[in-house]
Amino acid sequence: MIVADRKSLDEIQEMIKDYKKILLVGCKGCVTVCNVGGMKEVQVLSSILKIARKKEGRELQVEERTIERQCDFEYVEQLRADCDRFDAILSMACGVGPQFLAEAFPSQKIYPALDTKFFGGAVQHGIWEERCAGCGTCVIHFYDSLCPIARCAKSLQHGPCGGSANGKCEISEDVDCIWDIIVRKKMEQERLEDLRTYRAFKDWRSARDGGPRKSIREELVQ
Amino acid sequence: MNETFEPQIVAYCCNYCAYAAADLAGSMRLSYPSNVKVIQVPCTGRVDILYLLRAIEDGADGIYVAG
Amino acid sequence: MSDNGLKSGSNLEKILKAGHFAFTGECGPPKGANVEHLKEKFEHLRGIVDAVNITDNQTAVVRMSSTAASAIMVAQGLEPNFQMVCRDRNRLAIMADILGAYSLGIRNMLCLSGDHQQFGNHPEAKNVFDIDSMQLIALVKMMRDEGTFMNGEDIDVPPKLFIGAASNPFADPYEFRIYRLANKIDAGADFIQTQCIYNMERFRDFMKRAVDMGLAEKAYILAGVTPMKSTRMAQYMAKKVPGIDVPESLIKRLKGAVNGKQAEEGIRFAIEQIEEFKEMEGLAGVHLMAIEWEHKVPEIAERANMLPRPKID
Amino acid sequence: MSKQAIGSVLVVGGGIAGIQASLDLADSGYLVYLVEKNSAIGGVMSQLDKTFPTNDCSMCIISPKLVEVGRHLNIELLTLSEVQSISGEQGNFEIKLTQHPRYVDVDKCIACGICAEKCPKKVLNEYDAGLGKRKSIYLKYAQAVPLKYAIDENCIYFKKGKCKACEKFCPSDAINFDDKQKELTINAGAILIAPGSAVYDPSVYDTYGYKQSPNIVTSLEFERILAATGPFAGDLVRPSDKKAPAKIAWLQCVGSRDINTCDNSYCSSVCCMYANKQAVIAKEHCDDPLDTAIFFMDLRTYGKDFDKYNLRAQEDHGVRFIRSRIHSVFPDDDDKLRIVYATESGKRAEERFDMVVLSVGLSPGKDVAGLAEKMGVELNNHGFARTSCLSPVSTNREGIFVCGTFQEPKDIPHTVMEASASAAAATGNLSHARWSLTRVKEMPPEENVTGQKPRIGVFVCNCGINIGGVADVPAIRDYARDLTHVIHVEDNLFTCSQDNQDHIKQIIREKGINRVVVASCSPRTHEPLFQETIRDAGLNKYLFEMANIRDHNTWVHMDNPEKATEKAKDLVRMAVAKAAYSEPLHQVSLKISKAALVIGGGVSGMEAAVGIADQGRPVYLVEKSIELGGNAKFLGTTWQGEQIGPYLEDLVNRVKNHPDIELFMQTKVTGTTGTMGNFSTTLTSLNGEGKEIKIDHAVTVLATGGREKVPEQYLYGEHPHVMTQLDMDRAFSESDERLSGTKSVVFIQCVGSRIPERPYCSKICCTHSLKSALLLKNKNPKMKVYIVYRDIRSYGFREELYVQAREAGVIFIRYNLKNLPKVESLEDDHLSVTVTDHVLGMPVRLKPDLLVLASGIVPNANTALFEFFKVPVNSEGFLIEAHAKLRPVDFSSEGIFLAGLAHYPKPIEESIAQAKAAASRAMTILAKEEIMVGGVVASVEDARCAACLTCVRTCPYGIPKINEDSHAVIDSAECHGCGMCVSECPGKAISLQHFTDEQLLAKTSALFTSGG
Repeated sequence: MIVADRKSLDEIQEMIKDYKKILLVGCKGCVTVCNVGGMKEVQVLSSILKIARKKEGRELQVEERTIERQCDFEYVEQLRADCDRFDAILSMACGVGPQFLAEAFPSQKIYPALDTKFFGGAVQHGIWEERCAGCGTCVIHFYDSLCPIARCAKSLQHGPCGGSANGKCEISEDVDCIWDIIVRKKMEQERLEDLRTYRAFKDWRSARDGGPRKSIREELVQ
Repeated sequence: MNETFEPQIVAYCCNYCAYAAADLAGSMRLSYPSNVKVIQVPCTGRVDILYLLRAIEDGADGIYVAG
Repeated sequence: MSDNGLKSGSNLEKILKAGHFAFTGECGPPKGANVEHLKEKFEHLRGIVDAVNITDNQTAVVRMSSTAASAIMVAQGLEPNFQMVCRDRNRLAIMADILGAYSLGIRNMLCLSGDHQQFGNHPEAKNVFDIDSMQLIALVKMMRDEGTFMNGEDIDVPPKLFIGAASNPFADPYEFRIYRLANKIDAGADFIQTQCIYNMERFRDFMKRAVDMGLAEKAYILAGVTPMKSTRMAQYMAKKVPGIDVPESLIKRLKGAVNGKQAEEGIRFAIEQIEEFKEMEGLAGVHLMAIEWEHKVPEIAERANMLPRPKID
Repeated sequence: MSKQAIGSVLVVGGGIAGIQASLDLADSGYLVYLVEKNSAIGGVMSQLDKTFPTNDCSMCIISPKLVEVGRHLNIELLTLSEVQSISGEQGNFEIKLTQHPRYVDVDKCIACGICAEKCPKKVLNEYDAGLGKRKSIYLKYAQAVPLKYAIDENCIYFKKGKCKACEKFCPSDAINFDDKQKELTINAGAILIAPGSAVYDPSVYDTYGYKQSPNIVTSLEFERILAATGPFAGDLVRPSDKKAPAKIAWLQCVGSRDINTCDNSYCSSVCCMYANKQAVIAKEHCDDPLDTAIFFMDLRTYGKDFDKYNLRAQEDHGVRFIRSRIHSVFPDDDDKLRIVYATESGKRAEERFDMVVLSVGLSPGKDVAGLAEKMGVELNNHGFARTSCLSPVSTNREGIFVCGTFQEPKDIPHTVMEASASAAAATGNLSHARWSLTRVKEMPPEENVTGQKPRIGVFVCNCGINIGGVADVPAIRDYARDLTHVIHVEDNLFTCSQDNQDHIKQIIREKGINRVVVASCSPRTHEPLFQETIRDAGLNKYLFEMANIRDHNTWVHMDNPEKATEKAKDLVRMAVAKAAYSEPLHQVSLKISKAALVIGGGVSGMEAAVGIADQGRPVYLVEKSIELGGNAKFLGTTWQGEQIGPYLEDLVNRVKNHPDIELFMQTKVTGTTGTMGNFSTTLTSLNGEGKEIKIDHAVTVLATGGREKVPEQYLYGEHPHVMTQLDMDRAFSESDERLSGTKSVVFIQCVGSRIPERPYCSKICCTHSLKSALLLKNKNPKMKVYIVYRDIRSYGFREELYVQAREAGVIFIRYNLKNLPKVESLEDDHLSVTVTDHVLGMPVRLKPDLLVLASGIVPNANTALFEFFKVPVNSEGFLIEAHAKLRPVDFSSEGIFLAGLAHYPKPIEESIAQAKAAASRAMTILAKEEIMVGGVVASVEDARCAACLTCVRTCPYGIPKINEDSHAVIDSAECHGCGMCVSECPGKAISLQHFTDEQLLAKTSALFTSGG
C-alpha cells in the first residue's frame, strides 16, 4: 500500500489560513489502512483544526467526508454537489488524491494534508516499512524477492558495501542491511553462486527517471 | 485568566480502577474541587482521542484520562 | 592491451608487474581551492610512495574534485590514483569524467560506491547511484578494452586506465566478503586496495582464502594500513566506523603505552603490520592511509624498510 | 454413594482461597455455603498494599472477585459464622454452624457510615494491623463484601447498657440491638477448608525490640503503612513522629527457619518476595531517596518472574541486600535503630536505621487446631493440614479438602491455583448432583422499545442525608424535569430500598418509561440492583443509566453545598444525555460442545484429563510421544518420600481405562479454529501415514511440559562421572556402578538457571539435591557430600530437608556468578571442582568421585502449537497466564487453560494441583449446556471496514479476525468489551454497545451545554 504521514499542524494551518469553510476529505483506501487518512483521522484533524482556529479567536467550519477512493474520478464525483459550498478542500489522501480532486474541480482550491512517503507495509501496528521503489522493472527475483533497489541506501545491485555491520546499514542502526539479509538467505539455501553473477546496468527509463509514467492496457481500453 | 477562573475538567475513568478509586475517595470523604466530572468507561482503551478533542471543542479546560 | 604489454603504463602498474612490493599513499583534496597547501602535502610523499590515492568527496564531505586534484598532482610529477564514487554522478558524468581524467594524464583509477551522503556535510542531497562500484569497474574496463561507451558506441581514443577496486575484509557478512572481492576481480579490477586492517588474525584468514581461490594471481592485492594516532582514535574507529574491526587487544596495547607515546605505539604497530604483509602470501603491496598525517609517511616508510622505492622505465 | 450425593459444598474461610474455590464451584453448578468468621470476606489479601511480582494494587484486583461472590446467586455468604460440628460422610455431610449477631440489618444498612461517625467507642483497627483506630460499629474496609456495618463486643451499650448513638442517627433504621446468635444446620456433599494462617507474632522475641520502638513494625503493619487506605493514607512515615524515614531495614526470617527460640522451623515462602516488593514500593513512595536494606540468609525468590523482580530491585531501584541473619535491634536514644551484623567476609558492621520492618512468617491460625479437630482432619508437626504430595488438596478424611496457606505457607497465585484444584477434587464425586440445588431467576418478557422516542424517568436519591444533607435534592429533581426526553422525576429517601424497587417498577409501567436514570451512588455497587428492577418491569437492563452524585459529589464536596448541587445537576444532565441514546442489548445463548482437549500426556495432562473425565465430561488426551508419564517416569520419590512409581502407574491405568477419556498417542495438533465453547481441532498421527482427525471441544488444556536442560558446561557429556539430577535418580534406581564405592560427591546448583540467558529459578533443584544428598548419606554416612550453591531455596516445609542435610554432615559451599566453580578432569581422569569458599575467601579444591549438576528446567518448544491457540510465551519460552496473581491457570483467551512445567518449573505436587485447577476452571465452562454471549461487546459495520487489521493488532485479547469476505469479525462470545478496537479503528467501523461514540460524545457534550 501507499504509506503516508500527516503533515504538521502548522503547515496545514498555514495552507488554509485564509479560509473560513473547508471540506476535509478522507479516503477509504491505503491511507485508511495506514491509519492516517480514514474517517477517524478526518474527525480528529477536523477537531484539531477547529480548536486551533478557536485559539486564534476565529472560526473555522469544517465538513467531513470520507470517500471510497480519491484516485478514481467516479468516487471523486460524489463531492461535486457540495464542492462549491467551501472555500477550499483539504485532502487526506496520498498525493494522488488532491490531484484527482484538482482535475475534477478545476475552480476549487485543493490542499494536501498528508506527506506521501512510500510503498510498503506494516511490520507491526504503528510501524510501516518501505518495500518497493516503483522502479518499473522488477529485479527482485535475482535477490530471493528482497529488493535492493528500494531497501539498500545506495540501491546497490552488487552489495553489500563495506559499511554493512552486524546486519545493519551504515546510515543507521535502525535500518537493516538488506544485502546482509539477501546474502544470509542465499547462504542458508546454499545458492550463494547466484550472487557471483554480474548484473547488467539498470535501465532507469521505466522508473521516474524516464519521465511521468503511464500504464496502458489495450485490452481494457474502450 | 482571573482569580475566579473555574476550569471545567472531564475525567474519563476506567471502570475497574480509576472509577473505583474515585468511589474510594468518596468513601474516605476526601475532598477535591467540584470542577471535576467523571465519565465512566469500560477501559481507558475505549477513550478515543476524538473524545478529548471534542471535549476541548465543547469547552473543557482540562481532560483527565485515568486507568 | 598496449604494445608494451601494459594496460595503462602507470608507475604503479609497472612496479607491480615487475614483482616489487608496492607502496601507495593517500591524500585528501582541500576543502577549498588552496592549491599551495595541496602541493605541500604532495611533497611529503614524493619519492616515498609509488602512487597517491586522491579521494573523491571522501565521507561525502565536499572538497576540491578528485579529477582536478589528481591533475595538479600529475603536473607536480607525482602519480595519482584517481578515486571515483558512484554517489555523485550518473553514467553520463561518470564516462565524461573518466575521459577527462585520462586526458589530464591520470593513469590509475579506483572505483568505489561511495559513503552515503548521510555522513557528510550535505545530508539533504539527492544521491545518484545510477550504477554501483561493480558496474563502474566493468564500465572502465569496457571503455579501456572494448573502446566503447556503455551504449556500444566507439570511443575516439579510449582511456587506458589501471583499474583499482576496494575490498573490506571486515564488513559483514564476513563469509561473503571474499566472493565480493572475486566478483570485483571478475568484473575487471587490476588491483585491490583493502580497508585498513587491525585484526590481523582475521586478515590472515581472508588472504588464505584469497590465495586458495586464486584471486591473488588474477589481481594485485594491497593491504590497507592506517596508523592509530591515539587510544581515542582506536576506540572511535572500533565503535563508530562501520566495517572497521579494531580488536580489544590493540586498544589495550595503545592504552598500555606511556602517556604521549600512544602515537608512537600506533606507528610501531603499523610497521609490524607492514613487515608481516611483506611476507604474507598473495599480497602485492601496502596501501598506507595516514589520514591528515602525510608528514609521518616518510618516517613510517623508512622504519618499515620500504625505501628507496624502485624506479622502472 | 454418589447417587445420593448432595449438590452443595461448604467452604470454610472467605480469604482469596475460599473466594476462588466458591466462584469455581458456583460457576460449575453447585450451591456454595461460604462461611467466614469475620464481618466481611477478603482475608489477608485485602489488607495488602501491592502484590508481587506485578506490583498490582491488591485491592484493585481482589475487589471484582469480592463483588462477584457478593452477587452470585449460588453462593450463600455466611459471615460472622463458625463451624460447630460436622457429621455424615463424603457426599452428604451435615454441618452445624453458629452465626454471631451483627446487630445491623443487612437489608436496611446502606453503608453510609453515619453510625461510625457518631459512635463514641474507639478500638484498635485489626484491618490496619492494629496501627489505627476504628469505631465499635464498623465496616471492615471501604470495599468490604458484604458492604454492611457490624457492631463488635466493645460497644458501650453492651458494656454499660446505654448509648445507642448509632441507632439514633442511622437514617435507614438498620440498627438492631436485639439481634441474636443463630444456630444453622446445612447439608453439603463436600467440605473445603481454607481458613488461612496467622501472622507470626514477633513480640516473643524481645531482642527484636518490637514492643520497645513503634518504628519497629511487622511486614503486615508496613503493608498498611504503604496502603492508601491505611492509617497514614499512604504516606510513608514513621509511627513515632509521622516523619518520612530516610533509611529502612528489613529483617528476614522473623519467626521462620528457626529451631532455637520459636517453633517455626519451616520457611514461610513469601517473605523474601514481599520484602523485595515493599522495598521497591517504599522507594516509590518517597520524594527523597530512600535507603533500603534487606538482611537475609538465603534469597528465596523462586517463583515466576521473582528473580527478575529481585534483579530490578537491586539494579534499577538500588535496594541493598545483605546476607546476614539479624538477631537483635537496638533502639538508640535519638529514635534511631541500630543493627549489628557480620559482612560477607565475616567483619563486624553496624548501621543505624529510621525504621525496621520485621519480615514475619506465617504461623498456623489461632483457631485452626480446633477447626481441624471438629472436622476430623489431621495436622502435621507444624500445625498445618497434613497432605500428601501426590494428592495435595486432600485431607485424611474423605470428602474434606484443603487449600491455601492452611496447607503450607504459600503465595497468592499458588493459593488460587490450589483453591481451584480443591474445587475440582471436592466435586469429583458430586457430578450427579450438579445443578440440583442451584437457583435460577425467572424474568418477565422484555418490552420492545425499538423505534420509540426516549421517555426517561429520573429518580434522585437522598441517600438518607448522604446526598440530601449536602446537596439540594429537590432542586436537582426539579432541574431534571426540564431536560429533553424526561417525562418523570421524583426524589426518594433511599432509591435502593426494597419498597422503592416495587415503586419504580410501577412508575415505569404507569408512565410508559423506556429509559431510567438513577442519581444516587456508584454503579459499581448499585447498577446491578437497579438493572434487575427495570428488567423485572420488562425493560432491557441496558436502558439504565446512573449519575454518581454521592461518592463523586456530596461525599467529596461536603464543604460546598451549592457547588455540590450544581455538580449534581451536571451529572444528571450528562446521564440523561447518554440514556437518550441507550439501546437494548441482547445476550444470546450459544450451544457448546461437551468435550475437553488436553494436550500433553505427562502428570499434569493426565491429572487434568482425569479431573475433567471424573466430572462426566469426555476428554481427548493427546500425547506426541509413544509413552504416557513425561518427566515423572524418571523420578523416584516426592520430597516427602512418597513413591512416584506406583502413583504414576495408577494414574496411567486410570487414563487408559477411563470410559470418558479418548487417548491419542503419537499424535500432534496441526491446527485449530473456533473459540471458547466450540473449538475444532485437527489431530495428526505421527505414526505411519499421518492420519488426520478433527475433534470438537469446548475447552483446551495445555500441559506441554518442560524438561531438564542438558548442561553445556562442567564437563557434562565429556566425563563419565558428571551427571544431572535425573541421571542421579536413574543411577539410584538402577544401582549404577558409579554409585558403588563412591567416597565423595559434589552437587553444583543453579546450572543453567539464574543466569542472564535464563534469569529464573528452576525451583525444584535445591530440594532435589538435598533429597539426593540425604539418600547418599543414608547409604554411606561417611561419604563426603558437598552442595555448591548460590542460595538454598528449600521453601515451605522442604526446609526440613535442609536441616536434616546439615545434621547429616552435608557440607554447603556458596558461590556467586562472578566466581563460578571450576571443573576439570585431572590427568588421572579424576574430577576436580574448585570453588572459592565464602567464609575463607580461599579457593577450595574438591576431588569428587561424582559430580551432580542441578540443571535447570526449560520449557518444551511448541511454537506452532502455541500459535494455533494464540497463547503468549515469555522470553524464556514459558506460557504466560492471564494474570500472574489471580488467574494462574487461565489464558487471556477464554476457554484455554494451562498446567505444569509449560507454565514454570515446579515440583510434582504443584503440577498436580495446577492440573486439578485447570480441570476446575475448565468445568466452569463444561458444566453448562450453553453460554450467553453478547451484551457490552464490539460490533463491526462491514461496509465501513477497510480490513486494515488495526483491530486485529490492537486487541489485547486477540479476538478480532478478518473473515473471508474481507472484513473484521469480532466474536461476541469472546469480546471482553474493553473498546480498544473501537477507539483505534481508522474507518470508524466498530462500535462498542452501551459505550458508543454517540453516547459518550453526548455525555461529554452535555457537560458543556446547560439546560435541556
